[in-house]
Amino acid sequence: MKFALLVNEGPFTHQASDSAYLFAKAAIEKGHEVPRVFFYYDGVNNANKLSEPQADDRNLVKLWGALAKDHEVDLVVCVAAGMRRGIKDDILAEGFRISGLGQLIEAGLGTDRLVMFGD
Amino acid sequence: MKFALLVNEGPFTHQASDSAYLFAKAAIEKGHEVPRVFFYYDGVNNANKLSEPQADDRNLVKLWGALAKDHEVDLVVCVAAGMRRGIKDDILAEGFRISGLGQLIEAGLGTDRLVMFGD
Amino acid sequence: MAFEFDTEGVKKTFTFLNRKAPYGTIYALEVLETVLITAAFEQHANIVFIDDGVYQIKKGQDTKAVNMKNFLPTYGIIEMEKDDADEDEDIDMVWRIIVEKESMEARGLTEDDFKVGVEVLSSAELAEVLDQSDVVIGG
Amino acid sequence: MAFEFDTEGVKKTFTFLNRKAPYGTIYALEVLETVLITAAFEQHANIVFIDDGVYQIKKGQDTKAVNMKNFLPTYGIIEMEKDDADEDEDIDMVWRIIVEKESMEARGLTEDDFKVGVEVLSSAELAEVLDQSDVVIGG
Amino acid sequence: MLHTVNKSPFERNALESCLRLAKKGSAIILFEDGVYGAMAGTAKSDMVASRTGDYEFYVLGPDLAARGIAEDQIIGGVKVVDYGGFVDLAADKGTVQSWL
Amino acid sequence: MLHTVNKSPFERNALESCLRLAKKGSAIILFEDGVYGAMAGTAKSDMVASRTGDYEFYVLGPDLAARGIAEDQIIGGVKVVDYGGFVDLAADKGTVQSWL
Repeated sequence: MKFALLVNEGPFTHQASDSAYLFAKAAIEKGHEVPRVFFYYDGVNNANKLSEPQADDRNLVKLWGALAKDHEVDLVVCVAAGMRRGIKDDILAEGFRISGLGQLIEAGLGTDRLVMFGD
Repeated sequence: MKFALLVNEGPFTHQASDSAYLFAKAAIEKGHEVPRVFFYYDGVNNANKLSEPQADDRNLVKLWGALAKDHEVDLVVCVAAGMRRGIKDDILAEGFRISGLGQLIEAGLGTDRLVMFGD
Repeated sequence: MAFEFDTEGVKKTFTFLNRKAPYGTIYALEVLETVLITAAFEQHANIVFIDDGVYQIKKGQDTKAVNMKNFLPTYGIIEMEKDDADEDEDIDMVWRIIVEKESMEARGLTEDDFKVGVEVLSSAELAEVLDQSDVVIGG
Repeated sequence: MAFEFDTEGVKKTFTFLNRKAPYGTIYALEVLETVLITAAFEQHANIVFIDDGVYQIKKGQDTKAVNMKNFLPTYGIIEMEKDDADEDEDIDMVWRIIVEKESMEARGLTEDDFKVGVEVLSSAELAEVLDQSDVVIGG
Repeated sequence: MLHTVNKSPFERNALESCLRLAKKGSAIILFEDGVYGAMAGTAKSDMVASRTGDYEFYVLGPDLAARGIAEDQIIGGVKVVDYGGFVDLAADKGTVQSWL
Repeated sequence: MLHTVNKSPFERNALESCLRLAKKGSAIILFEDGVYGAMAGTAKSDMVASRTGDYEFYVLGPDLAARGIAEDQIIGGVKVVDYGGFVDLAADKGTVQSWL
């Protein structure tokens, strides 16, 4: 089955990004596909490559990037939400790309389930 | 009277930064001082100089910077909260500086009121 | 790795669930941006207002003194999209703008308080609509 | 423009009001970091747990499967700071760790459920403590 | 003290907790989404209306206007202030406690 | 359908709204701070306990463990699942609706 995910919050302040990541990982381990994760609202902050958590903490920016690389997950940051919040190519982490909201609707159309994580 | 402000949320998603800014402006107009605004939690995102809202929308990053310049407001971004969230010198907007949490306690001690804005 | 989905001829019902008050958070505005995109894909849409979301379409919003963008005019655009879809037989797209009666009444509002024309449904009726959605997006 | 405050000899009572559950949001952790800094300034502190904040100090937290940092050990450090302040006559600093009885009971918890020793106060008693604070920080 | 509440009483428990823990005689200002707590004729109006004898209630006018709430829809005894009035309250009432 | 609730029923109205608007027979999973809604013996336990005949309730084990809630503190009739179980529910129950 194909799952698309929508992530509405940045890392750390809310658990949303953690939950979405662990859901995606579990789905892939079960043999499902996660062709796209769309980052909207404060979710765009997941793509900030400057993020540097303490050594004993998880680094969600890198975890998402690795998942994308290993399992061909398309990580899309909403351009309008990102512009407002200062998430642009200058600081975009590896594995992410910036595109329009149409990519969210397209993911809703092209997958079996859209699952949303946020506050 | 001296007011210190604590801002816990970034611009746009929550109204906290708007409210804090308008409170600071009103306080200064009334003849009070606002020697320091401390940005903690997701509030560190107020210092992202890449933020580029639509033309008809307010730009809080610049509004804070202008307030700092015109009225000697010390805008302090928490270093630990900023590191986690990728707010570092590379993208620090004019008027802000990065420092430790001690600056929040110091502001609590050195002013008459600490007023907190957040989610 | 711009992934290509095969969405040719796919038709789904999107439900946009608005549960949050306007201005305190940006969810109202950013959900609206998503709704408008859905029109470009010619998809069915339920734009649903429940809980504090019913306040989003209250008439008379004036945001000058809070220095924020007024979201209200955008709902007018959504109503126009809906009307276009209703009237143009070439557009295979059904849009519904729905308010939950229980949420509305708890907040002391009536249909006359809203900026746009809405269908008022009971919780039980709305539960059926939600249950028949293919994709639910909200904030 | 690193502003210099004159804080020499200033002594205030800081109240840290914890109202949010742990892990769903980071507030619990980042408030803790603030509490620890307060010790360095040798200030009075009330560390107060009300509403879902009482869950922050519930024993037995194991965060391995959610891949997050366990906040609980940090409360042990705070208890140590408090004990130091209580025992060392040279430190002019009073720290109190307080749980609101009504919040605790509504959540089916008792004092034994907590990782750290706490004072359990009624709403009315806690209202007095809050009212005598100079600075309230919380999340 | 001045207590600030910025959350809708329909969505969150901030106002409820404030009214349980603010000492009688305190001032309470409702702002941002908190202003819905000051509206008359809602299922939550009684939370504030029943306590006007215990507290001084204020509501921020700019947040009412943004949300399309007219001043005649406000619970009796709740005073409307602007940002300057908010600052005055913070200056006059002592420590400020935010119910976030 | 699968409904997801990630908020504490003490703090927010998400669970209440879900229980008002989810069609009978739906599955509901409580996760993140939503897991507090699955605890027995609290002032909010009845919200779920009284509806186990109307819905299939699930709760995410890793979120229970993080918060120090033992499985024997869970309301009877609520099933504990891991992330894999969450994925299975999302796959099996149809459209997923998140009550954020």
